[in-house]
Amino acid sequence: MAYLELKSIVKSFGSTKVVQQFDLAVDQGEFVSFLGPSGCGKTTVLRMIAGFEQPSAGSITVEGQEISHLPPAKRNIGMVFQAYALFPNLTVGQNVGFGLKLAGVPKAERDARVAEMLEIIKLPQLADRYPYQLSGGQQQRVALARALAVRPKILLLDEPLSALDAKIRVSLREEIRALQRQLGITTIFVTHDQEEALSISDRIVVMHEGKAAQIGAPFEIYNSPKTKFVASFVGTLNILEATVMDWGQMRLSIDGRDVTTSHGFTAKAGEKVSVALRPEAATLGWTNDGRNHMAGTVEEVAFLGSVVRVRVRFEHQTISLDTFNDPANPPPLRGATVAVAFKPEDLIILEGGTTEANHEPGTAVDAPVAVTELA
Amino acid sequence: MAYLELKSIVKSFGSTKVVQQFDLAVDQGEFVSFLGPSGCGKTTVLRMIAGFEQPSAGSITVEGQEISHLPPAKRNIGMVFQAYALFPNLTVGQNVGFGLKLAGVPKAERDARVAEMLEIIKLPQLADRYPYQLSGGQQQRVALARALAVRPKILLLDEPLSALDAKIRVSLREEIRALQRQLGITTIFVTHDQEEALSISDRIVVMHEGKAAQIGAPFEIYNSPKTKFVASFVGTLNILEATVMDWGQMRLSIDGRDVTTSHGFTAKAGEKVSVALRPEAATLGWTNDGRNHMAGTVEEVAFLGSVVRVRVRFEHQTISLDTFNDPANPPPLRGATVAVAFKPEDLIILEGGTTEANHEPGTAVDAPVAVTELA
Amino acid sequence: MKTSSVGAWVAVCIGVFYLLMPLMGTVEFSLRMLRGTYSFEAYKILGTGEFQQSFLFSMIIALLTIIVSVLIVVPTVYFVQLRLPKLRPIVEFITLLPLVIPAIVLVFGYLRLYNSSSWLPLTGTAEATNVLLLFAYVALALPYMYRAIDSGMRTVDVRTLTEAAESLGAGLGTILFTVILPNVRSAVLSGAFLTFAIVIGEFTIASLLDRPVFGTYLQNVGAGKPYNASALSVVAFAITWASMGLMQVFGRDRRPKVAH
Amino acid sequence: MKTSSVGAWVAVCIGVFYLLMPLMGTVEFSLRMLRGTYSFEAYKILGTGEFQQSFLFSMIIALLTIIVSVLIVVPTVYFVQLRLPKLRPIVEFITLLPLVIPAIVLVFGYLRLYNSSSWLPLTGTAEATNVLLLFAYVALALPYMYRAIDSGMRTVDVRTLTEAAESLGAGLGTILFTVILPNVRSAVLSGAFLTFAIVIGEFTIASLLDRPVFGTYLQNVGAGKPYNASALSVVAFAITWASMGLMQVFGRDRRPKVAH
Repeated sequence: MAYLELKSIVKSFGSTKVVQQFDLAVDQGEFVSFLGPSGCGKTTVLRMIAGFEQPSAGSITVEGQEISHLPPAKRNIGMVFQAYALFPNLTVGQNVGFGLKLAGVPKAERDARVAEMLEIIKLPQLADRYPYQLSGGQQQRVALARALAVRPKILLLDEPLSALDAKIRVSLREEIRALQRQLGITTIFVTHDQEEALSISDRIVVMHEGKAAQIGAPFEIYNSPKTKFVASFVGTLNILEATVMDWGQMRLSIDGRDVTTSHGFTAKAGEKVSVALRPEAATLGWTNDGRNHMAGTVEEVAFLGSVVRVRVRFEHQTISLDTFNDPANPPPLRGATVAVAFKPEDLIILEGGTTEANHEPGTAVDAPVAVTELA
Repeated sequence: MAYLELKSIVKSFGSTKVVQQFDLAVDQGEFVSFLGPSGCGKTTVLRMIAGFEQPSAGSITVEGQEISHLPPAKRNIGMVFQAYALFPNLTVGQNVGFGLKLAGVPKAERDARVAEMLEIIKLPQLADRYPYQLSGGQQQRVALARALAVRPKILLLDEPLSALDAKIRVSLREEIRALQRQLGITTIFVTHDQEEALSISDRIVVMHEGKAAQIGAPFEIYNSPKTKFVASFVGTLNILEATVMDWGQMRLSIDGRDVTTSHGFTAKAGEKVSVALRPEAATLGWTNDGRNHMAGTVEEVAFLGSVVRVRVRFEHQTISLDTFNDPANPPPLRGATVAVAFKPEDLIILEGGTTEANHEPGTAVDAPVAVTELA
Repeated sequence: MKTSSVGAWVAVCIGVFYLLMPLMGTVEFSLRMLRGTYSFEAYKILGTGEFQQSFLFSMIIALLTIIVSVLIVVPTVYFVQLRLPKLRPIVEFITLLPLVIPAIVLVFGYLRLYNSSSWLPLTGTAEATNVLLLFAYVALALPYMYRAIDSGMRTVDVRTLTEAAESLGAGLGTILFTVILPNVRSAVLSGAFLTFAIVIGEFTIASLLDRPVFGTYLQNVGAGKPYNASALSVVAFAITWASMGLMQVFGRDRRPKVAH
Repeated sequence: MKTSSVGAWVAVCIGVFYLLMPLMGTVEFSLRMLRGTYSFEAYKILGTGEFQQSFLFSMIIALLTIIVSVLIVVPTVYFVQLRLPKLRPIVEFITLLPLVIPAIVLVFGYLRLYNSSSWLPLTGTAEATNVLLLFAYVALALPYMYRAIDSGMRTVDVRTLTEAAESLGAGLGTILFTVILPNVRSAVLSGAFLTFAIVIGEFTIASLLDRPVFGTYLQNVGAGKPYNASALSVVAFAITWASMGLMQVFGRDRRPKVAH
């Protein structure tokens, strides 16, 4: 039996169902992320586990015991908030020791535990500081220590990195993951940032309109998205419109350039289909290994650090592809003519034919604007 | 002569010098980013260009005319703020037309211009909405339209993307760049996010403690950092400690594994030196092309989307390397034994010998914690 | 959660009861002028010219007080928040002075400053004394007006809005009247309401200056005719409340607060 | 920028002048009891037992008023912000009632509710009447206390702090007294100061209930001895100010605001 189990959870506020028939089983020591745009219900599920909201229907069990009717104070579930939520009137040490003091832990033992926790988060020298004297990253580490000091059964993280600077965000997420492994604590992490979820989790629950759109390991979610929503929300996907040339040989034409796919499809010659290609599946330059090649013009070059993202335009459509930075080979210049190469098996056919209304065909769907903006 | 020129700018608040001898020449139509941790002075320089702060010394000229004594209202410089700063009591259309109205543009012409601007930012249907009815991304696009409606000489962007969600951040930065190219407007962009700066800019000014640590194109900044600060702030860098084996043949030993470099150095055999390696320069697996190989154990695998970051441990030190996601080849599992390969020319010698005190040798310096946290 | 919610409701109910009881007592009392039956007999005093004149006078003074204090307070709060945030505690303290200085002291001071032999004689004529009364009421209203507008302006990002307007070419007047004032409208209205209520109820200063305001009139009536005085209180209260209702309707901030 | 800064200073100076003038006038007047020379003659009244007793009585009542109103207001504001944010405008309106209901009405109401023949006779003995006075003062202090604590609590993320404390095992009492109250301390102090000032200066209610407070005493002195009354005003003002200074020193919020 799973350590934490959510069964048929429903949550309605008035007539709006925020969470609909949500099921999830989390193993002990597992790190599970809830990923989705704002308004998808991910925070509501987290708050129901913490006890700040009551499910309208369904059950939440920890180690087989129903907890959904316990007040938050009796659940022994640690929580870290986006806004840090350190007690401003208490020092770092007092903050970390707050839960222990309430639990009646004697002072000597408490002090030892606080020192140990501050050691773990690498801030042993800051015990006597007040929260306002700390940077955001330090405050969030103290909040983590405070939540963990009482040895909770489950740790809940509600977008703990959203308020931090880009660099700190990356380093703190690695620290959180290492700490979680070290302590073996079952953890639920809520985020809207796909990179965060992909990099940190054992499993990801992609949420959409109050439902789990897909549950799986990062590799699975990224490479085998089950729904169009998951495909467009996780990672960057080129969606192109192609005309079927020869159904039997699986030949297609994209902006007049012939390509083949190794995936079967049902559309007949002359029909239009939508095809998808991950930017990392395409490379620049001609090869001799049976890849598809499409000649085009470089429209945009974005240096992302270790990765350089190049957008190539054919006739009407464009494709984004990722290459690694190489000091010896500067990225192509805008306006240069290049060949885009990709393997037939990387060209995915999106059955159902036409692209979604809100995605202009032939553009990399970096942000599903229609979804996140209106959520 | 440059379009915008800052000469020997100094700014002191009381006894603290926030900006020290800052020089910069920006060409017409150029997109320049100021990149640095908080407190590095990047926003102060921007605010001096806008006129919200007065330089303590130095001159600011636009098209050869000194502007540093003009009030902000007379400079004709557009500004976009992190907090959007739309006027809450005005509709989107009124916000965009605000500057035009003040400039005395007749109503008909104003309406046409507002419609044109809303068309450019792809929100023509929202003219009668109020800011609170818009998402963050939409508000920031309206703020951009408002700043551009009066056809300013220069556009200043003060961390315009920091308050937005990850997905919107990426798509809006691409929109901003496309719009800037389309209008050909000289633009200064302030950010603390290296990926943002690298991806969007013609040139980057990396700022550190009130000075320009380096000014150059993204490719140059990333691949040829001039100072240790730039190297560690821009991108991810593995810093390792190596022992010199043979000075003539440029052979080194890292955790007992022999490697060669093609860069010369002065340290003698038996001495310790610090070496650096970009994560994208290393690959997994044995090759036959004269690369260095180091056997190690996979310690951590972080799926970042199109890129998978793998951390490999040798004896005492670790290295992070980036590989592209490939659906056919799942990333290695934690605990697996792998070979790390990299070219001799990618192994950079950091002269001066020892690593900085705050970087544990053998760890990827993802965040220069000591710098950004205390800044 | 449930129990806390109940607790909150109980607290609110006790509060309502605690504060509404005296009001209800007054209403009930005002209806009992005729022995043994409820009637509106006591309200007949509303027909007298004395009541109408004093009430009209108070209304006019109240409106003038509101206008003058808004014109003083809005720019002051704006400048303090924008340019001199360190001065805020001092300014806040100063605006609280009228609460701390008993009204009687205030009037003594004004009388000494502006008596008929001073450099600015304001007690010579009725008009001049009215101006003096207005000055005193503006001082009285200051703490309320200042606090309302200050807290309203804190919810607006004054600095960034100002800078945004400046970069679009706006001068000080444009910023104050088209950017700042419209965005603190509900705060101004809340301050105006309090000012209105205070001026309508005030009588110490007015009686010292011998001005025919509603407060003095009510006090005089109260001395001999308790039922009529209660009726007048009820009416004054109702009118004040009605003005506030009208302000809420016309001045409502139509923007909902951003949801969490 | 420069010109705006000058404007701000000018505005502040005018404000100071406008409000401090009466105070300075009073001080000057109180020193002129002996014709043709400045002296502290008028201040000799401070030695009388009547003054000392009335002032002590007022101080005690003021402190009790502060304690009672803090205990009522802090939990109410907390619950309203946390659980019933939609009720906030209503609660705010209720707390403003004492400003809108003239004091005289308030007392009429209380007298009718608690007279010696009612179910809770509070006017029978001096002690019981003191309790009634305290109730009335709590009601009077409510608008100030509520506004101060409400705006103080808005600067604290009440909801998240509560949830953080709950998830660490804290009950309601712990949350209120160790998490919420310490973080609104400066707001409580500011409300307490206003309450103190109001109670020290109040005389309408006290004289109707015939309690020997400082306000009534001052009023009586003022009728016949203007110089002594001025002296008393100055002293009352100085003591109130000193209390506030002490509160600031001991209760200062040592956390600076986070810089922009």
